[in-house]
Order: sequence, then C-alpha cells, then structure tokens
Amino acid sequence: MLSILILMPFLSALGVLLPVSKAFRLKLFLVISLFYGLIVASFWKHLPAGEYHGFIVLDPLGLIMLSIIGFLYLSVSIFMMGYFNHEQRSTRIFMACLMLLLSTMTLASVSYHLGLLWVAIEATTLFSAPLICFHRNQQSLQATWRYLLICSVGIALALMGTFFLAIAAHEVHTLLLPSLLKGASSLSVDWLKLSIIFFVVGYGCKMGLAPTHSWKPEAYGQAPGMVGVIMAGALAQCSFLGLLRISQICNKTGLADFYSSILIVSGLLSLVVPALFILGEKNIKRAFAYSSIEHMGLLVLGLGMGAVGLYGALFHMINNALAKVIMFLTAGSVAQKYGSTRTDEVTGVIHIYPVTGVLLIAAFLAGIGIFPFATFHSELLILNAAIISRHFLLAAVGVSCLAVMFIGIGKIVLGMIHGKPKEPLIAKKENFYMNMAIAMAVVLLAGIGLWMPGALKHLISDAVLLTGAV
Amino acid sequence: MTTWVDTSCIITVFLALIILSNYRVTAMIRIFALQSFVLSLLPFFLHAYSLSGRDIFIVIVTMVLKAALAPSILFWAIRHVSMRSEIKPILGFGSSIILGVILIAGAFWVSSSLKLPGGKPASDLILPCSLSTVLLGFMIMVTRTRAVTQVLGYLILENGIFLFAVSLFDVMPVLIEMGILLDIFVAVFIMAIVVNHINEEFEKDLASVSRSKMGETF
Amino acid sequence: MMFIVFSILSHWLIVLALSPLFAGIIAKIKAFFAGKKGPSYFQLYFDLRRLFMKNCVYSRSTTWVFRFAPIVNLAAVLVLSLIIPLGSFKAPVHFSGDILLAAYVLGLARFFMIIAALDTSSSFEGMGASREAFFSCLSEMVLFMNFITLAFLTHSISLSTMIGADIPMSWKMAGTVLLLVVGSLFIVLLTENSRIPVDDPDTHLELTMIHEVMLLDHSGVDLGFMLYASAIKLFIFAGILVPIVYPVQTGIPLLDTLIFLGGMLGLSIVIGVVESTMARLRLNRVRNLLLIAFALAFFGFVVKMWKG
Amino acid sequence: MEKILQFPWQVPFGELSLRLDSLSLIFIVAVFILVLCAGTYAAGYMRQYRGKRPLGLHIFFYLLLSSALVFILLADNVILFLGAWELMTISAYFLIVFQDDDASVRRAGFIYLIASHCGTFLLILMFFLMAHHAGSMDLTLISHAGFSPFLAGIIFLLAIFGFGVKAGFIPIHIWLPHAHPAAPSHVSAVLSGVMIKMGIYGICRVLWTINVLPDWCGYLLLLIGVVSGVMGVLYALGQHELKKLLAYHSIENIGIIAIGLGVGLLGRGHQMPFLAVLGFGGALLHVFNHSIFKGLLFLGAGAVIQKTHTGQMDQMGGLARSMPLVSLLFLVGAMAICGLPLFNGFISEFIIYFGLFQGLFHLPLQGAFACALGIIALALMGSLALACFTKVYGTVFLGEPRHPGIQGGQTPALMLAPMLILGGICLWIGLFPQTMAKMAFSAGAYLSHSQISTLNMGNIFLPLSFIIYGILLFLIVVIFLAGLRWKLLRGLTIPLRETWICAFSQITPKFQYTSSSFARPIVDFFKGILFFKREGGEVKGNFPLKTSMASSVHDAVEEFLIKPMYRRLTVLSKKLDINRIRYTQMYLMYILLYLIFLLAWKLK
Repeated sequence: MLSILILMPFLSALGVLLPVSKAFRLKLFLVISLFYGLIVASFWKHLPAGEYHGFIVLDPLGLIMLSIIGFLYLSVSIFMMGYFNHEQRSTRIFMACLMLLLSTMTLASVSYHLGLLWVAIEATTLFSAPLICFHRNQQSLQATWRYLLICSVGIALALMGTFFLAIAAHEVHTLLLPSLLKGASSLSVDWLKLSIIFFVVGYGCKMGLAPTHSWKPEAYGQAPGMVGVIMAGALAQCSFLGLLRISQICNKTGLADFYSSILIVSGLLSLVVPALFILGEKNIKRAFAYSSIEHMGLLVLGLGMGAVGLYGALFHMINNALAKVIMFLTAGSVAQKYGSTRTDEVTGVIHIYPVTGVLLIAAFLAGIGIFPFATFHSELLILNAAIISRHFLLAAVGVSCLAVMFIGIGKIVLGMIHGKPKEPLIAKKENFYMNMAIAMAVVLLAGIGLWMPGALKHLISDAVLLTGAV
Repeated sequence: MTTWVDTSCIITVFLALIILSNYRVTAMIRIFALQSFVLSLLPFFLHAYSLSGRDIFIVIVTMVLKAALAPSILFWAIRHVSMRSEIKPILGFGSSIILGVILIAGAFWVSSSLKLPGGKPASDLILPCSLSTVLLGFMIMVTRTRAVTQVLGYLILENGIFLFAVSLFDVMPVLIEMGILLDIFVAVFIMAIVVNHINEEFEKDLASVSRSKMGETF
Repeated sequence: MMFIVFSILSHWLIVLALSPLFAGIIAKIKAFFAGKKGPSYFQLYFDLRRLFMKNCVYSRSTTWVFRFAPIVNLAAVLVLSLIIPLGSFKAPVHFSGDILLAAYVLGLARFFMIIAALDTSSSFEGMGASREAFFSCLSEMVLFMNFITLAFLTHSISLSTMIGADIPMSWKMAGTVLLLVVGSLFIVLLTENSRIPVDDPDTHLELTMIHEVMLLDHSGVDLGFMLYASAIKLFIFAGILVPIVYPVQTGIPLLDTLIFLGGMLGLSIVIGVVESTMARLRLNRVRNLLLIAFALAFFGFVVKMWKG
Repeated sequence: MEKILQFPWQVPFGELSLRLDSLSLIFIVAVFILVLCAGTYAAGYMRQYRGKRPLGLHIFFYLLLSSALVFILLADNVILFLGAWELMTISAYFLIVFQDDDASVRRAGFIYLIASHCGTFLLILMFFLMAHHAGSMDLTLISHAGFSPFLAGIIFLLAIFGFGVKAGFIPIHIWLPHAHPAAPSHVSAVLSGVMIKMGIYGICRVLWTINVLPDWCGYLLLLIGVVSGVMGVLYALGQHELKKLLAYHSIENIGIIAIGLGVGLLGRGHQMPFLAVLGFGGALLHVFNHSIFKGLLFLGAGAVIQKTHTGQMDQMGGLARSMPLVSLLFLVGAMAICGLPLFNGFISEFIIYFGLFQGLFHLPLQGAFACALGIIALALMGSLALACFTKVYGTVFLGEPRHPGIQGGQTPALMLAPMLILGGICLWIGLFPQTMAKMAFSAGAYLSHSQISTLNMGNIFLPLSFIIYGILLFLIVVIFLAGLRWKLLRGLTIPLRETWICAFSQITPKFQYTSSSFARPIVDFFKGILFFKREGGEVKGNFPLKTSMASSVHDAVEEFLIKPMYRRLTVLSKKLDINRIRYTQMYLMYILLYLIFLLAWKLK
C-alpha cells in the first residue's frame, strides 16, 4: 500500500514528462492527488502494514505528515487548474518535479530507517530546486542557487549526523528506528550528542531555522505560490519529522534535556531573527517566508518543551500547513492579478477582487493566528507549554516577537487589502478554481479552530505517546 | 598498512589546506582531483589482505565519480563560463593558512574526546582528519565568491565525509553508498549550474544587485 | 412637610430681600472711599424694578438658549441659597453631599451663562465666556480644596455641619487651618463674584472684563434676572464665609439671625474696603491669585493631616 | 446573582462555559442598548454609501463585533475569552477602516490594530500565568485559588497594561484618538460606548478573580485614573476636530471610572465593604452612563458631520437653527458628560465623590491623601469638561456659521429615534437613579465579595433621594421663573436686532470666537504638559497684510515615545535587510559559526 503511495506519483511524473497537452497534465495531476488523498484518508481507519522489512512503516507521526501532504497537493492541484490558464510557460518540468517531490516526501514521511530518511530528504532538495526557478529570471536563479547551496550543506551535515549516529549505534548495527529504540541503552552517548548537533543544524537548514534561514525569503519570494505552499507547508515539515525521529531516540536515551536545550536555542533564534527583518519588508511573499521561519521556530520550541509542547507542535504542524495554503495561494493569485507582490504596487484588492480580498483577510488572520483559525489554539498551546515548563522569559520574548511579526505582516497585507486601487472601482470576475482551492483550506482551518475533531485529537495524542515525550 | 592510511589522511587534509589558500581555479580543480584519487584508494589500504567485491566496486565508482567526472565537469563549466580565477580573494594566502590551521586544531580538539567504538580502528587519524577536511571545505565555500569554486569547496567537504564513511566501512553496511549518492547529487547540481548559466548571472557582482531587484518577484 | 416648605420660603424671602442691599452697601463703601456721595443703598432694587418693567431686545443670531440662560442662572442660585445656614445651625436643606449638589448646580448655571454668551456670536462675549470658563476651573478647584479641608475637619460633607455647630471648637483645635481656609475662601468669593481685584462689576465695556462682559447683550427682564442672580450669589458666598469667621451662636433663632446679619454687614464693609483700596490685577495675574488661594487651602489640609 | 452554563467545546483547553453574574449583567445591558441604537442609526446613516462600498462586509463585522462583545462578557473559560477578545479586536478594526481610501483612516485603523493586539499578547501571558498557578483554565476555579502577593502584583500589572490598552489609559491610549474620528459615527459610538469598556470589564474580572491584591494596586489604579482623566480632558480641550475631541473625552471618563475602581479596591483592601461598594458601584454606574451619553454624543456628531461634511469645529456654527432636535439631544449629552444635575452623569460622579469623601474620612493617612487627590482631580475634570463642552456646543450649534459651506438639514427619523432613546435614558437615570444604582451597587458588592444586605445602603440612597428632591425643586423654580418672565413680557412685541458689539457697524461671522480661541487660555495655562504648538500668527511690517496662525496640541506619548521607537525598529530592520544582499557565503559562515558554537557549547 505504502509503496503504491510512493510509486504512483513517481510514475505519473514520467507520464507528465511525455509530450501531452497542458490540460491533460492538469487533469492527471488532479486525479493523482485525489487518489493520493483518498488512500491517505483510508489510513485514518487503520494504519497499513510496514514493508521492506520495516524500512517503510507508517506511524501516527507519518500519518500526520502524509495527511498534510495530501491535502496540500489536492488544493494545489485545484488551484493550478485556474492558475495555468494564464501561464504561457511550459509546465512539463514543473509538474514532473512536483510529482517527484510528492513521492520523495512520501518516502521521507514513511521511512523508518534514518539513512533512508536522509536519502529521501536529499532527493526532495534536488526536485524542489527547479520549482523555485520556474520564472527563469536573474532573481529566481539566484534564489535557486542560494537554496541549493545552503540546503546541500545542510544535507552534508545531516549525513555526518547519520554517520555519527551509526557509530553510536555500532552495537545495534542498524539505523532502523525500532531496533535503535530497543537498543537505546547500548548507544554511546558522546557520539549521539555529536550526531544530534549535526542533525539539528543539518535538518535545520532544510527547515529554515535561523541562522540557516537565509534561503527562505529568497526562494519563497521567487517561487510561484503553489511552490511556496508545498515548500513551507510540507517540505520544511518533512525535515521537522527528522527532528521528531531524533527526539524519539533522545527520549529513550535520557538525552531529552540536552536535545531540548539545543532546540530551545535555535527556536528562540528563529523567533527573534525574522522579527528583526520583517518591519523593513514590502513584499508579501517574502513576509510570509519570514512568518514561516517564525512558525518553524514555534514548532521547534514546542518540541523542546516536553509532552504539552509537543502536542502543541504537532497540532501546529497541521494548522501551519493549512495556514500556508491560504497565505501562499492567495499571494499567488494576487501576484498573478497584479503582476506584483509588493505592497506599494498592490492596493485596494477588496474593492476590485472582493473574493480575493476576503481570502486575503483570511490569510492574514490565519497567518498570525487569530481566532477562530486553529493556528490561534496551537500558538496558545505552545506558549502555555513555555509557561508550564517555567520558561517565563522565553514566553515573554516569544510573545513580543509574535507581536512585531504581527505588525510587519499586518502592514503589508492590510496595505494590500485596503486603499484606493489604481484602476477604477469595478469588481472584476475571478477564477473559480483558485478561490475554491483557498476557500477549502479556510473552511477546514476555521473548522478545526471551532471544533477540533476527535480523530485528530487522538491521532496527535498517539503521536505524542509514540515519541515518549514526558 | 596503517601508515598508508595515515599518510593518505594527512595528504587529504594538506591538499584541502592548499586549496583553501589557492585562488587559481584550474589549479584548485587539479588538486581536488588528486585528493579524490588518494581518497578513492583508501579501501585498498584498509582491507589490503581481504578485498571484497564491494571494495572493488566502491573504489571504481568513487574514482570515476570523484577523480574523473567531477573535475571534468568543473573544467567544462569554467570553460563554458570562461573564468580562470577568483576576482578578489576575500582572504590572503597567509590568513587563510592560519585560519585553516586553527580549524584543523579545533577538529583535533573536538575528536580527541571521541573514541571510535568497536575493536581497534584502522587508524586513529581518520576522524580528526575527516572533520578538518570538512571544516576546510566549509571554509573554502565561505571564502569564495564564485559558484564554481563554492561547488569545489563543497566537493572537498564531501571528500571529508567520504573519508569518514570509509572508516565506517564495516560498522554499518549502506553508509558509503549514501556518500556516493551525495556525489551523484553534487554532480547533478553542478550540471544545474552550467545548464542554467547561473554563473553568467553571477558574473554581475551579487553585492551590486540592488535591494529592490532582490525584493522583486517576476 | 409644611414646616419645610415654610422654612424654605422664609429662607428665600430673606435672601431675595437682603442680597441687593448687600451689594448696595458695598457700592456705597466704594463710593465713600472714592470721595463721592454714591448711589443710594437701595439702588439695585430700583434698577431691578426698572428692568423688570422693560421690554427685551434680542440679537438675530440668538436662540432659545440665550433666553433660557438667565432663568437657569437665577433658579440655580436660588436652589443653592437653600443649603446656606443663615444664622441658624441648619439650612432648610441639608444632607450629606449637599455641597456637591451646590457646586454642580452652580456649574449648571455657568454652563448656560457661557453658551448663552457664545450664542450671541459677539467676539466680546466669546472672550468673556472663554475667560469665565478658565477662571471657574481654577476657582472650582480651590472651592473643592476648601471643602475637602473643612470636611476633613468636621468629618461631614454637609455644608450646615461643615460651617455649623462645631466651628468654634475647631477654632480652638485647628485655628490655623480655619485661618487658611478663610483666606482662600475670601479669594474665591472675590473671583466668583467678579469683584476687584479680579474683575470690575461696574463697567461692562472693557476688554479685560471676565464675567460682566457676558451680560453685554442681555436686556430687560433677562438682565434683571442676571443682576439679581449675581447679587444673590455674592450674598451666598458671603453667607458661607461669615459663620466661619464669626461663629457666635446663642440658640435664639431671631438673635442668631441678627448676629449673622451683623457679620454680613462687616464682611460687606471688608469687601468694599478691599475693592476700593486695591487695583485690578492684570488678567494673567488673576490665575496666580487663584493658585495662591489653592495653596492656602491645600496647606490647611496638610496641616490638618499633620495634626491628625 | 450568578448563573453558569456549560457545554463541551472540543478545542485544546477550551470549554464553552458561560457565566452571567451581576458584574457582567450591567455591561451586557449597556452593550445591548448601545448596539441596538447604533445599529438602527446606521441603517439611516449608511444609506449614503449604498453601492459605493462593500456594505455587506461592514454589516457582517458589525454583527460579529456585537456577538464577540457578548461572548467576552459571558466567557468563563480563558480560551473562550481570548478568542472572543481577538474577534472583537479584528472586527472592530475592519469597522474602523470602512472609509479605507483615506490614508489617515488606514493609519488610524492600523495603529488601533497594533496597539490592541500587543495588549492581547499581554493578556495571553496574564491568563496563562493565572491558569498555570491555579491549574485550570476556568475562571471560576481560578478565582478559588489563592495568589501570592508577588504573583498577584505581576498579574495585576499585566492586566493594567493588557486591558488598559483597550480601555485607553494614558499613556497607552495612542490608538484611541486616531480610531474614533476615523470610524463611521455609529461605529465610534460602539467603540467608545462599549468596546473600550471591555478593558474596564477585564480589569474588574481580574479584581474579582484575585480577591486579595497588594495595597499599591489600589493606589496605582487611582493614580492612573487621575492622570488619564485630567490629561484626557486637557487634550480634548486642545482639539479642533469634533470626534477627536469626543475620543479624548472617552479617555477622561475612563479616568473617572478608574478612580472609582481604585477607591473600591482601597476599600476592599482595608476591609471597608461600604467604601468598596461605593467605589466599584460608582465606577460601574459610570461605565453604564458613559456608554449611554457618549453614544448619544457620537451619534449627534455623526448627524452633524453628515450634513457639514467636516469635523472641523472652527468652521461650524449656528446649526441649532437648522437642526434643532439634534442640537437639543447633543445638549443633553453634553450636560450629561459634564456631570451636570438633571442627567445621569451627575449621579455616578456623585457616588464616586461620595466614596472618595468616605475614603477621606476613614482610610489611613496616605489613603486619605489619595482620596483628596481624587476629589480635586474630579473637580478639575468636571470644570474642564464643562469648559470643553460649552466650547463644543457654543461653536458648533450656536452663533453664526464660520464658513459659508456650513448648513444643516433634515436628519432622517431612523437616525433621530435612537438618539431620542439614549437621551431619554440619560434623563431617566438623572431623575430616577434608584434602579440602575441598585444594579450597580449589587455588582459592586459582588466585586468586593461582600453581601449588600449586610451594608446600610441607606447612607447613600438617602442623599441620592435628597439630590433628586433638590433637582425637582430646581425644575419647579425654573418653571416658575419662566412663567414669571412670560407674564412680564406678555403683550410686548420683542424686537430683533443685530448683535451689539460695542458700536461696531459691519458685523461678520469672522468676528466670533472660534473653538480654538475659546480654549486658548486654558491650553496656555497647561502649556507645560500639553505640548501646545503655534505656527505663524506674528504681524510684520507697518502695513501688515494677510497672515495666518495655526495652533495644535500634540499627544506627548505618541510624539516622544511611540513614533521614535517604531522608526528606530524599522530603520534597524532596513539596515539588516541591506545586509541580506551580501554574498551567499556570509550565510554559509553563519551556519559554520552556529555549528562551531553548538559543538563548543555542548561537547566541552
């Protein structure tokens, strides 16, 4: 079952590469993501069996990740139905890469062997690079380059981390997660510590934790909206999955405090740094990129704060993904309508494109975590975890960073929503697919915020139990 | 055989140091090729008496990838974008040497507290040397402004990792193969450079690209 | 019930009857100091009678506010007068907090005075109104400071108690406090009733006018009401001041009233003397005068606190 | 009295538990009255925008705001409270920026949003501290937990700042004077009438939850009240713009309320339930009254601005003749806000005064001193407010129009009716205060954790009834005098002439005192704390020609604290941003350094 899930997108990528019409590609893409979504949904009933002697296993953590990926691809594929009506550029490579990315991310979220996990994440880097330079102009190429360089360094470091882990686990003689956990007592602590550090920095590069975040504003700023969604919502969180796996090991080997102290430091950095950068920003996509750094920081902080924080973090993973769908897709549609994403060139959206305007409002509220959007709850959960674990100062700093973030993003987005538009005030017709794709996410996120489904609750608490956090 | 291993480790680090202090691209590539060649011979030295098929495979693949393919791609790249040397060295010869030495010292310092577990290691120089090669490679990336040379630095870093991987040959099965995957990955993205002419774009000094243009999408 | 009504009416009778005389006496004193014969003591009665007989003239730009203001003004001072004990211990209306009612009824009157002045759209009256508003802020502050001190002294917020029975005792206990209060209250009296050195009640046509200039456009009955109101107001303030400085109580109502009137006479003389010996202050000095008054009252309060 | 309803609500820590107690009751009544009145008014007022703007969105957010307000007042669960709070903040923002093509409006809205959201973050911290200490997210349960003085102090400070932003305490009031003029009038009415009261409600809720607070809290609250009150009314005097002036008056009234709360807190701290009830009750009654008359004033201002198309008082004048009913209602509101007898403002101020005097008599020395300060401040505020509103009424409705463009006109009944209702309530409470006073006192008793039945409330109700008799007597006298005047003038034809300004012949409206010139002496007197600026105005040469003078009062906090801080932050982030353009390898270096830092930190 799982291997189907991995292979299906892979094959369809090959199919997409064939010289077929754009419409066909879009339809194929939609169908594939629908299937994917359905399969993942079926997993909610009962988890599938592991495959390849336990190299590929789906556990609650993986299921959370897969559901996120599935929903993201679904909404993106719907969005593209509308988006590519106006694009002349060839979509062959683009879609193929998206598909390959899908399969590799799936692999990453189901791989139970840390080496395999690393391979998968390396592959995602390779396939996501071409997506960024979809518009082949200087800036996008520069962005791609920075992304490649930094992420490949990250990957190299992660590889070293894997090696160190291997040495630490020389008695277990395998990197399969269950056997690592079983033989946790036999792991040599020094090497484990070394490997943890390299993992945090390495996977941190992919997550875009400060100070390794610098590629994010560039890449997200250049990439088309859909790519932003996939990267901020799914890709970054895949590498967070890597950190989660590490935390499983740490909780077993009594290195939890060591790990959490590192996590808290990098989380704090990733809260502070974007707050410093955001106020000078004018470009909505870049602003969203900064906010995504902020949210990654929140995730890491949550992970560093024991069970309550982890619960918040996992919940926030989902909400953040949904919020990113709303934010980047809306940004994408605005970008396509105005040919710009700078707040001083885009004004009065609500007057010309009422629906997009409303969605933009939703994007703003979801992004900064305002009730009823579920991001509100998960942010509160993480803050509360900070207070429960008696990191009062941390909570205060985090709160003030969030406030600054709020100011920065608000200045940009609200500036776009309101104001006297350059064109005359006639409401224009909008594309149904694009708005629907976004509206889906809006409804879902608000729904979760108003009434958190029991299944979700259980899934998350299972995941927390799985990691053995206390 | 340990002496052979030790010497090859030392040579690797030394060559990395040379590259760090050198600014002529062609020379750098050649030295890199030499370093890769030495590295790719390591499995022989490690298992001189009990060569397995896997050893042969590794040696050949690495030799092809590191010592032949990567350098030639790089040469192709610089020919393609017609650049011979770095425009302006960020660090002078002396300072880069000193920096490199400091990094090496640090690497040894860190690894002094770490014992390679399981039996007696083939050579106790492997860990510090690989670490210092990694750091030196990193340093090269930091001090070079050109895409190609940064890639070169990355390759050095990656050689360091390979060195480490080789030492883990029998600790864990698949690790070296993963290292080789990394090689392929790198090779691919050097292609990316050339195909996308990133370097031509980079002929314009990045610092001169105005804020607005960087901030601009589309 | 009947008794209350009766006492209220008699109280009003006294006030209405005597207040013009009080103003007259002061005028006479001033004339005497100026070496003139001066108008008769009862001049104000004649003026009022004349004014009540006369017809009004209104400006085109005025509204009902302008016509309504004099009524409110007079009504306010009449209600206000009920809480002033004239000679006896208790005023016809006394309850804890009556000073607050008094102050705010006065405020009501002031409110209408000012907007009536603005209603005429004349620059002079606007000027007067603005100054009235300003100085009343200060004088009200001073008034309340005095109330606080007195209240703190007597543990009551009813005027009849504050300036009533145990004033003689307080003189013994905290004479200095009362002294300070008296000083500051006297200044308030001068300001609120626009006497020299703050203001000149006799001229209406000077740019330095404060209160009086607001009457410029009133005529006939309205002017009558206004003049009567200000006369009563003066009488009231005097009525607050006298029992404090002159706390003689025999217990025989009639006698007490006479004593009280004697005190009033004395006070009128004092006011007359002050008015004729002092020169008008420059406007921006007035506020300093008021601040001094405030300082006095506040100092009194502090001293009282010190004594505990 | 309190009722608690609980439903399951499946969000983290969430529970849909609602409580209605005498504290929230008085607020809820105010909310319902004002929201309904303003809504009706809006139906008439927003006609002018039909088809020009997204009215649907506006209505949606108006309803959202109303329901959020109710939920805040009913919420017994922290998450529910915070959620409703956020909704209120956001929906209010979108109501404020209704006329968003005007840059100043956008700016105002944004300032509001920033300020209140920062406040919200403080609140989040505060509530979580409480919850962490009490081990529950349920306010009722939290109220049973005991708090150490230190923790209680911290929470109190967080509450003062977090809720104070919304309530508009000086110096964290900056959003208020921008937002109120920017919003459409019915919105400003709701904002100023009830939304800022939510800040007060929050503080009350905290006072209720933490029933033992350190002594200094009461003094702090009282001090804040004094400062906000006096500064607020002074700033108001300095304004030329009608709604901005009203906005500053909201700050003043919040100050009065805070004074009341402070006295109540002192009373509670010193085990003087009667004093506590007086303080809290007075404050809460003033909350109610203020929401009524301030609503009335804003609606009136809206009716005026709708006709004159400007808020500049220096241009208006003489509107009483063209819109008599509006002017009458505005007068009612003005007298009420000045706390003059006959209307509701006086009642609540009287109660607070009464409480202050009680405190003066019975509290220990420093308490007595604080109360004296409060009394003086109240007196000063009262007379300054009087000056301010005589200025408003005199320059807007009386005299002659100072600008040819100014003329009034018919106001639709849909807009007049709600104003009539509000005015009626003002008069009702002014003449028959018993009902509302009882309600407020029971709320005050609830807040001071004391049984009202054990107290001798006659001590306050007796004076109140006397007050009413006094007012009635006053009315009788007025009627009698009016009758007398009518009798004296009967049969005479009253001639109308030009205003006599000392024999000057050509009189033009330019002669009139403007609002600025009216306020000038006071503003000058308080120059020191008002940052009063004048440009131009000096006459040059022997034959002076045209010259111009402009004066303005600047908000110190905004000018000297907020603006520079924000500017600094932006500049800093711009600088950093330039850094971003540098070579990629700088970032590689950061990574390297980070790695080395971690290695050095963790391995040795």
